[in-house]
Amino acid sequence: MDYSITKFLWTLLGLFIVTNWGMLMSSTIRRIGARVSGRIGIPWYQPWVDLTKLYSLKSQVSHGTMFYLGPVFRLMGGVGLFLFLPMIFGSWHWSNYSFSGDLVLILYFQLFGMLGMALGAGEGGHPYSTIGVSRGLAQFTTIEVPMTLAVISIAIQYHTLSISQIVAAQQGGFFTWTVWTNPFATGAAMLSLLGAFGHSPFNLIQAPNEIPIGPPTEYHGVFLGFLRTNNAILHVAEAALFMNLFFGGATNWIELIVKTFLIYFWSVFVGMVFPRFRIEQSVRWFLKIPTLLGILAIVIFL
Amino acid sequence: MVTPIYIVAVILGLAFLLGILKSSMTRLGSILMIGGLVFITFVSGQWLYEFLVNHRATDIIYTAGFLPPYAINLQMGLNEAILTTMINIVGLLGGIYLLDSLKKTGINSMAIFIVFVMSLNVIVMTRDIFNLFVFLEISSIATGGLILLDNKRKAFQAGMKYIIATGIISNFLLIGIIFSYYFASSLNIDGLIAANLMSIKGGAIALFTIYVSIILELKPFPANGWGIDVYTASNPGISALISAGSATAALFVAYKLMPMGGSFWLPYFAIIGAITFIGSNLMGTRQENPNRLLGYSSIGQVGLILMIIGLSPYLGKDTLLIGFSILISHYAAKAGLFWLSGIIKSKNIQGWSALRKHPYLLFLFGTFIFALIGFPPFPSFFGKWNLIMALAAHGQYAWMTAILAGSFTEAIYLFKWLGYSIKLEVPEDITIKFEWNKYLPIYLMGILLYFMGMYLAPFTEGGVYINFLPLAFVFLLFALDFLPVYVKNTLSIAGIIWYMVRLFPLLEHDLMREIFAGIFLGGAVLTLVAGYAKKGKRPGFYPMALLMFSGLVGLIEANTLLEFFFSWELMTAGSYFLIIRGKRSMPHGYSYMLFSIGGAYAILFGLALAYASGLNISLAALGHITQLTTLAYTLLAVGFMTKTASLGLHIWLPGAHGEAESDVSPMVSAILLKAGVFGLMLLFFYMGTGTPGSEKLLYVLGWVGALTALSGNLGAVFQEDAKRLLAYSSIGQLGYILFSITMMTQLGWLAGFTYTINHFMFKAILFLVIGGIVVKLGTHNMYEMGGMIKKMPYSFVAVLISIIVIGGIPPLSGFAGKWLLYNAVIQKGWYFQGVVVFFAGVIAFLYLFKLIHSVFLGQLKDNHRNMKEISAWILIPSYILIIGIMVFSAFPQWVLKPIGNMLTVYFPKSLYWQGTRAFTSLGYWDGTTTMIVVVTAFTLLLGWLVIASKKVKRIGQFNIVYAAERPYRPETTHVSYNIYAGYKKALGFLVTPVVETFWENVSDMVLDFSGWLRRIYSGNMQNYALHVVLFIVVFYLIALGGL
Amino acid sequence: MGYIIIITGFLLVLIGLWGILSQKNLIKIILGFTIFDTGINVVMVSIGYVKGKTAPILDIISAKDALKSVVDPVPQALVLTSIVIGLGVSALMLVYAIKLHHDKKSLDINNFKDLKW
Amino acid sequence: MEKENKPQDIPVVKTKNFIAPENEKRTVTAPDGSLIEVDPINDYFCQERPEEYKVKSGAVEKFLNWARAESLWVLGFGTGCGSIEIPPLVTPRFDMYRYGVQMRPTPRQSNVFIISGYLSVKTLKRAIRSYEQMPSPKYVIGLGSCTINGGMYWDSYNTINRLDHYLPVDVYIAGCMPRPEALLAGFAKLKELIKAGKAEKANEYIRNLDWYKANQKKIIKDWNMPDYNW
Amino acid sequence: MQQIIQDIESRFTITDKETRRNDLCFLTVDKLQAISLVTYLRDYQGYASLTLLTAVDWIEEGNFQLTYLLNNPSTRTEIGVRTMIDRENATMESTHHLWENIQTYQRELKEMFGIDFPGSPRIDEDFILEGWDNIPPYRRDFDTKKYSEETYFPRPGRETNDPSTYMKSKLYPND
Repeated sequence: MDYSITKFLWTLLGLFIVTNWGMLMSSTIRRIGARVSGRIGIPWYQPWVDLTKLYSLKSQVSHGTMFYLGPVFRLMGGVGLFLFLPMIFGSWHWSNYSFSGDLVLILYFQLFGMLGMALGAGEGGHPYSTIGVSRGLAQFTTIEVPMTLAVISIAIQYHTLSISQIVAAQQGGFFTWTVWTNPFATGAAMLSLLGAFGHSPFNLIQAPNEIPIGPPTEYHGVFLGFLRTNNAILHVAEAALFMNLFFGGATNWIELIVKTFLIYFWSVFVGMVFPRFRIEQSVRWFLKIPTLLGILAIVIFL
Repeated sequence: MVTPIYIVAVILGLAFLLGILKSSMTRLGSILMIGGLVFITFVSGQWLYEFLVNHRATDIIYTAGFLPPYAINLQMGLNEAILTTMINIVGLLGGIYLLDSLKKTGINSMAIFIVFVMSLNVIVMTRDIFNLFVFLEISSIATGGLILLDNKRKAFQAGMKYIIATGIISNFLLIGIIFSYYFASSLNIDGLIAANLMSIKGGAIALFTIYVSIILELKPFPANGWGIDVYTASNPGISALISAGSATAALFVAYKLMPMGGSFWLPYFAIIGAITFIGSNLMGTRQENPNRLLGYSSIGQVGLILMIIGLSPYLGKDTLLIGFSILISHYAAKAGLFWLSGIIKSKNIQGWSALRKHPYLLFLFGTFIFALIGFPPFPSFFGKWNLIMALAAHGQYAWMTAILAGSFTEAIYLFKWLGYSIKLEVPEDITIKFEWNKYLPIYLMGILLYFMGMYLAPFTEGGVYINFLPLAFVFLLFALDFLPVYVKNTLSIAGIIWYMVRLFPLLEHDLMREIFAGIFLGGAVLTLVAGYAKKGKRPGFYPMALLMFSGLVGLIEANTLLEFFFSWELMTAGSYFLIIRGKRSMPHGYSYMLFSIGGAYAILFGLALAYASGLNISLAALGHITQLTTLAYTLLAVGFMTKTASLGLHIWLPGAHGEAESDVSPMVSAILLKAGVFGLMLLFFYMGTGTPGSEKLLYVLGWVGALTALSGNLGAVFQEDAKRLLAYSSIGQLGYILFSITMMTQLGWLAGFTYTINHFMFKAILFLVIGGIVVKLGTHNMYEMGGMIKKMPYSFVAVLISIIVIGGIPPLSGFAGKWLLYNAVIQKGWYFQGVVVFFAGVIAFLYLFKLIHSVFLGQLKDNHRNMKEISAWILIPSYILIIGIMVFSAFPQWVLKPIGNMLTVYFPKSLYWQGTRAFTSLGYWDGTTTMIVVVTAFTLLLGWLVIASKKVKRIGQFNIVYAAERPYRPETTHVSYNIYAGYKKALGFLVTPVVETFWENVSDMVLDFSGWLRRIYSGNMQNYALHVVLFIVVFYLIALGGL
Repeated sequence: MGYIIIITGFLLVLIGLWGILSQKNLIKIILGFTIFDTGINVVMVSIGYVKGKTAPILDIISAKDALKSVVDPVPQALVLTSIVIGLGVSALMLVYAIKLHHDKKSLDINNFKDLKW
Repeated sequence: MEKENKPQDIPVVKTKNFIAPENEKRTVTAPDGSLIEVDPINDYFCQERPEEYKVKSGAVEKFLNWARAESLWVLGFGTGCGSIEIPPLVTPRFDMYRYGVQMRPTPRQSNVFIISGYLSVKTLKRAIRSYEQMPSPKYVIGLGSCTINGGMYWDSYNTINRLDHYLPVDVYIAGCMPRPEALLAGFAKLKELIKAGKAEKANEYIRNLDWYKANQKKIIKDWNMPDYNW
Repeated sequence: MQQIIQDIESRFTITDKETRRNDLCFLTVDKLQAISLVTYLRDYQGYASLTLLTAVDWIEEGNFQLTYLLNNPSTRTEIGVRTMIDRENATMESTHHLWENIQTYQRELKEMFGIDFPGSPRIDEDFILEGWDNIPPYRRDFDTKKYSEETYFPRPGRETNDPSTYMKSKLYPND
């Protein structure tokens, strides 16, 4: 419970690093994707350029208060996830405000941003926004099932819900990572991660070809800039969460960067291979193999 | 002292006098008749006074001066005094009621009438069986004569059937009497008892004949077609007299003759009584004619009392009290109902909605119905309570089941009837005109019921503790019902606050009770504040709301099983009336009532088992159930779960809560449901984990809770009706609570308490606000709303905060529940249940988004443009609750710490506090810090946005990018209807209404069965005669077949 | 002798019952009732009967041997009452039969089934 | 061939006021029974005129202009046959992403509007609507000769001849049809203009709004929308 | 095919007959018989599919020629039914009860030629031209060039060349 200004500044620095890393990661991933299809792809600095442009647009419109607040909620979701997550194991500087709560807090804080986005998009009054939100929420419900199973499984495994302690329990070598000690939970969680990142085949929420971009249809300018900032932070934070839970955490930024990159790449990799699911397909899919893996992950501890 | 012989003498004299009067002198005749009736009422009343006040000894009156057997003797004891008074009162009131008809048919009918009343008196008093026979015959001849009063085809037929049947029966009685005399050489009952006929060879047959005749006089099922026809066809005044008077007398005969045969016959009495009770009530379920329905009900009640007589060995000295309690309820209620039916003159029970224009008569009607079912504070409640307790003490579970089953079937049709009369359109062709002589008897009977209820309460063990104070307040408000709404509202709130101030010191720091008292009474005040928004008088609302709240507060105060059950039933009654006030809520109120009564009977059974285990009436007896322990706890849990609407028992809730009025929904949802939670918590407290079988029970209930949460939430997702959505959400939330507390750990219970408090707050807000909006917009359908955020920003904020709490999103208090539950689940090892519950928690998001989006966001509809914010009276309580939520969210330790400490007495401590930080062996959470972090970060980000987006233009409703087109209408642009179609495709199979179908099938089966069964009443009088004969034969073969 | 009377009485009872249960004509049913009544009265009298004793009427015999020479007086008294009551019942039944006939011009019992279920 | 060309004799087939049925005034009943008059055009749409934004100068603005130039988000709206030339841009052969050009599905998130080929009156209406919904600064590229002078449809009764009378055009790409390379060259030109601070046509549109509107309304008789689509 | 035509000739008054290919022929009938003929073809001869409905403006004769082109999917043959309607009062019975898709053609003809099909659904709605208030543009008396010049701000400096002379002058400037 450290409310000192030093802590605040360190956290801000961490946030800065994470945001930039998130943007770099996304451009890198897109470049990799381009190379796979034989293109050169965007310049590595493209996300910053886009963001700068979005923040410097000259005209903005708003549909109402909630529309205005929606991006704030959304960004708060990402920032909050970062704030409540210890980034670097054993480091006071990079543990952020993780003393506020444990894994459960983080799991539920994800909803904060989703809710804000949903409401903001809703006030936009655009039908596609609502359709996108309804799809997103529907998919999210079943994404959570394998995730919950996996979380419970590792809580049983490590007798704790505290992320720092979970990471601490994985220290001691490559083979003490959860991915080896509890492969089923890892499998379930990594499959549910696919849905959480929303790449193909689970990108029906934004589905640009059908419901132009989904929830953020009406968002532009600074609002969209907020959403993009959030994406950068959220991707790193979620990957860092998975890193902490399953891949031994990180003791320094390099390790964090490598691991989060690989975790994020996993979802992109899958996305490059598979076409898009319809919503009922994805809802059902998460209740099949991932859930089964999750159940196995618990059964082995019974 | 006037000896009772004058009853006979004066009436006979009067009858002869009336006979010689000229037929035109009806005025004198009626004065004489009433005078005679007043006189005999006075005589019996005077005796009653003597017995009650002066404790006079039983008196025997010898008619001819000889001792029996040489002369007939009459006995006048306490019982006789009570019964003759009852008979004479109903005779007198009936005489007043029938005055017009009697005047019309002439003086002779008046003579018959008083002779009839007199004969019933003698039947009660006489100790000579031949005399008994004679007066039975006189009474049935008189009845036959009185039936002729109504010059109607149906009355003739019914009378004929009656005479044929009673003729056969009395002839058999005569045979029995002859043989008894032959074997015992005595016609005196005492002499016959002394002779012990059962020991004499052949005496058993004589006794059998007597008994079977007496039983047949009571119209046992199924040999009672003739009796029902009489009830149906004769003048309601006569039916009232038959039902209240003849049945009373005949029952006393059965009681009087009982010692003759000893214990051999009692089981048969009980069996026949039980069959009659259940059978004729079952018949009633398909009945639409009110008089016939009352006939079935009368016969059922008589069957019940016959059963009580038969069960007297188990009941011991309480037999008379129990029998009397039920008899007096039946007596007053049935007389009142028959008289009412004479006023309304409707061919079917739907026509009784004519009562709606006459609130006092409607109130009386409700009184009679509730008295018949056995609701407090009526005598039958205490009767049934004592009956069940005594039976349980002797382990007579089958009889208990039979009684409760019969009572339940009775409730089926009585509440259908009540519901019709409250809710159906007032028929145009039925007019009720005021006639004092018809109103007065009904009023008196109603008052008698309340009086007797209060009078009999102390006779029951633990009854002296019952707190009638809240009930008195209810009556006060009923009396003040003519006042405008704000006066009554203020009065109610003031009363509740006063009671709260009075109550809290009495709770002696019992935290659980304090919390629930806070929810019940605090919630009451808050929801009543919203009532200021209503205009007009809201007739009947305040008494009923307060009745419910007095029931709820009674639950808190209860120290004994009786008080608890008493309050439970009061609460049920009050909430029934509240629920049924909604526009379309008749079927829902009905199913609510049936489930409630079913649940209440399960609770009663359980409480009886608790009582039987130590003959201890205190609530602590729940902790020491030794009789059928698991069954008892299961029944209690199921009973409470009907109130919390757990899976399988939930089908009443969506309709009942969804269709209720806008400020009733929060009462029943946010507050009333907590009564079930309170019951469950109390039960689990006392049950503990050590009791045999409790582990399994808890495990099953845990799964039930988890699945309830899932199905409730899933059900809500696919709702289009805003209030039903909230109702389904309540089912889900109550599922969480059930699940949490079945874990029986400190964390689980803490989660349970957190959910309870949260649910109270957010559901009250949601139902208040959404209810207000629904009223304002004039529709329940969410897809017809939209865009309300611009018109009702305060409502939006209230709803937003509530849904954040429901979703369990940090930093608000909903997360406390989720965090505790996570820890509890992992600690307890209920992983899969936990996953189901958490899955349900995420599903909650779907309906929450649907709710807030469809109502507040999206497109504003054209016809809602001029909407204003909902009434401040609704917003004020909502915002008070929001402050509560905020405080709970920022400082959860203020609430959770004391609860945790309280729970450490019962469960091992597993939640620790370190300042604002809570931690368990698994994880930690700091509500205050979370709040600070989130609020700070949010403010910073908002500030950033404000700076970064310098100038933002507010644009119009249709200024959306619409693929370069423009929207057509708001209605077609607002996405709300069936927005989770894809989800339905994937998981819709989970919401197939299995439970509804199951209960529908059950009810269809019952109704089909009763429809099939009632074909025995073919209407042919010869068949009825055959039934009587067959009854005798079958009874003989069963009872004495071996002899 | 006594048994014969009793058996006769019971036979009458059974005939009466048979009449009540099998005849379709109301008048015949009422007749059945009277036969039933009669049978019961016969049974009653026979029960009080003691061989060789006379009726308990004090005019015929002296009061002092009354106890020795008369039959049990109670059944006799009962029979009288019973006959009176039977008469009343029969009268009432006939009244009803008249009313019913008035209503439907029929005495067939199957025609009076307006009330059922 | 004898022509009897008497237009005045021919009955005018269409005699209507061109107000779409959904835009006609109507009355609805509020839940409390009162009547509400709905005037769709005025009620549903923002009626205000747009304002010009300030064009700043200086190093910061230069940087921002560079960012705007390097991040061209193209609205995916193909009007004519030129729209078939745009998809190849995302293929490995042309790969517009490397120039910071991306496609966006909604006008709210786009800066560049490519009018790809001939523009019928009906499509023009949609194009105006989309253009006005784009946030400033925004740029228009006229693709193909049809947008310049009508091209082969120059004498058509239903196709506009000059795009710049209706929307402010930053860059024309001549040709019928220009190949994707030409489009890339057009992007490059646009970037040049933006970086030089010369691509402020959005302001020009607002400044000359009345003129544009007059031109637009001259041919779009079935206007049925507010003057400016926010 | 020939059989069918003979069969039709025996039933209807065919004023003109033109066989283009083995599987395509055009029959001209009177306006009054046209609907019954297409109905007959649809119901009895298997020409169930409407390929198109189109019109030609014979301004010199003061007529519009309507052509219903019907297709028989089983024999893969097509018959076009032509009928002349008066230009001044251009009205034709609607056949949307035979083919739902003909509504669209009829709307188009209404808009482009001004031929009315009373009763056809949405016939009065705009089809392609939104807000057209001139002579229907496909009528030959509508001068599209003039209209375009008046309406669409022609860019000055446009030259129009005859392609053959222009190409010749470009390729062989010396000739």
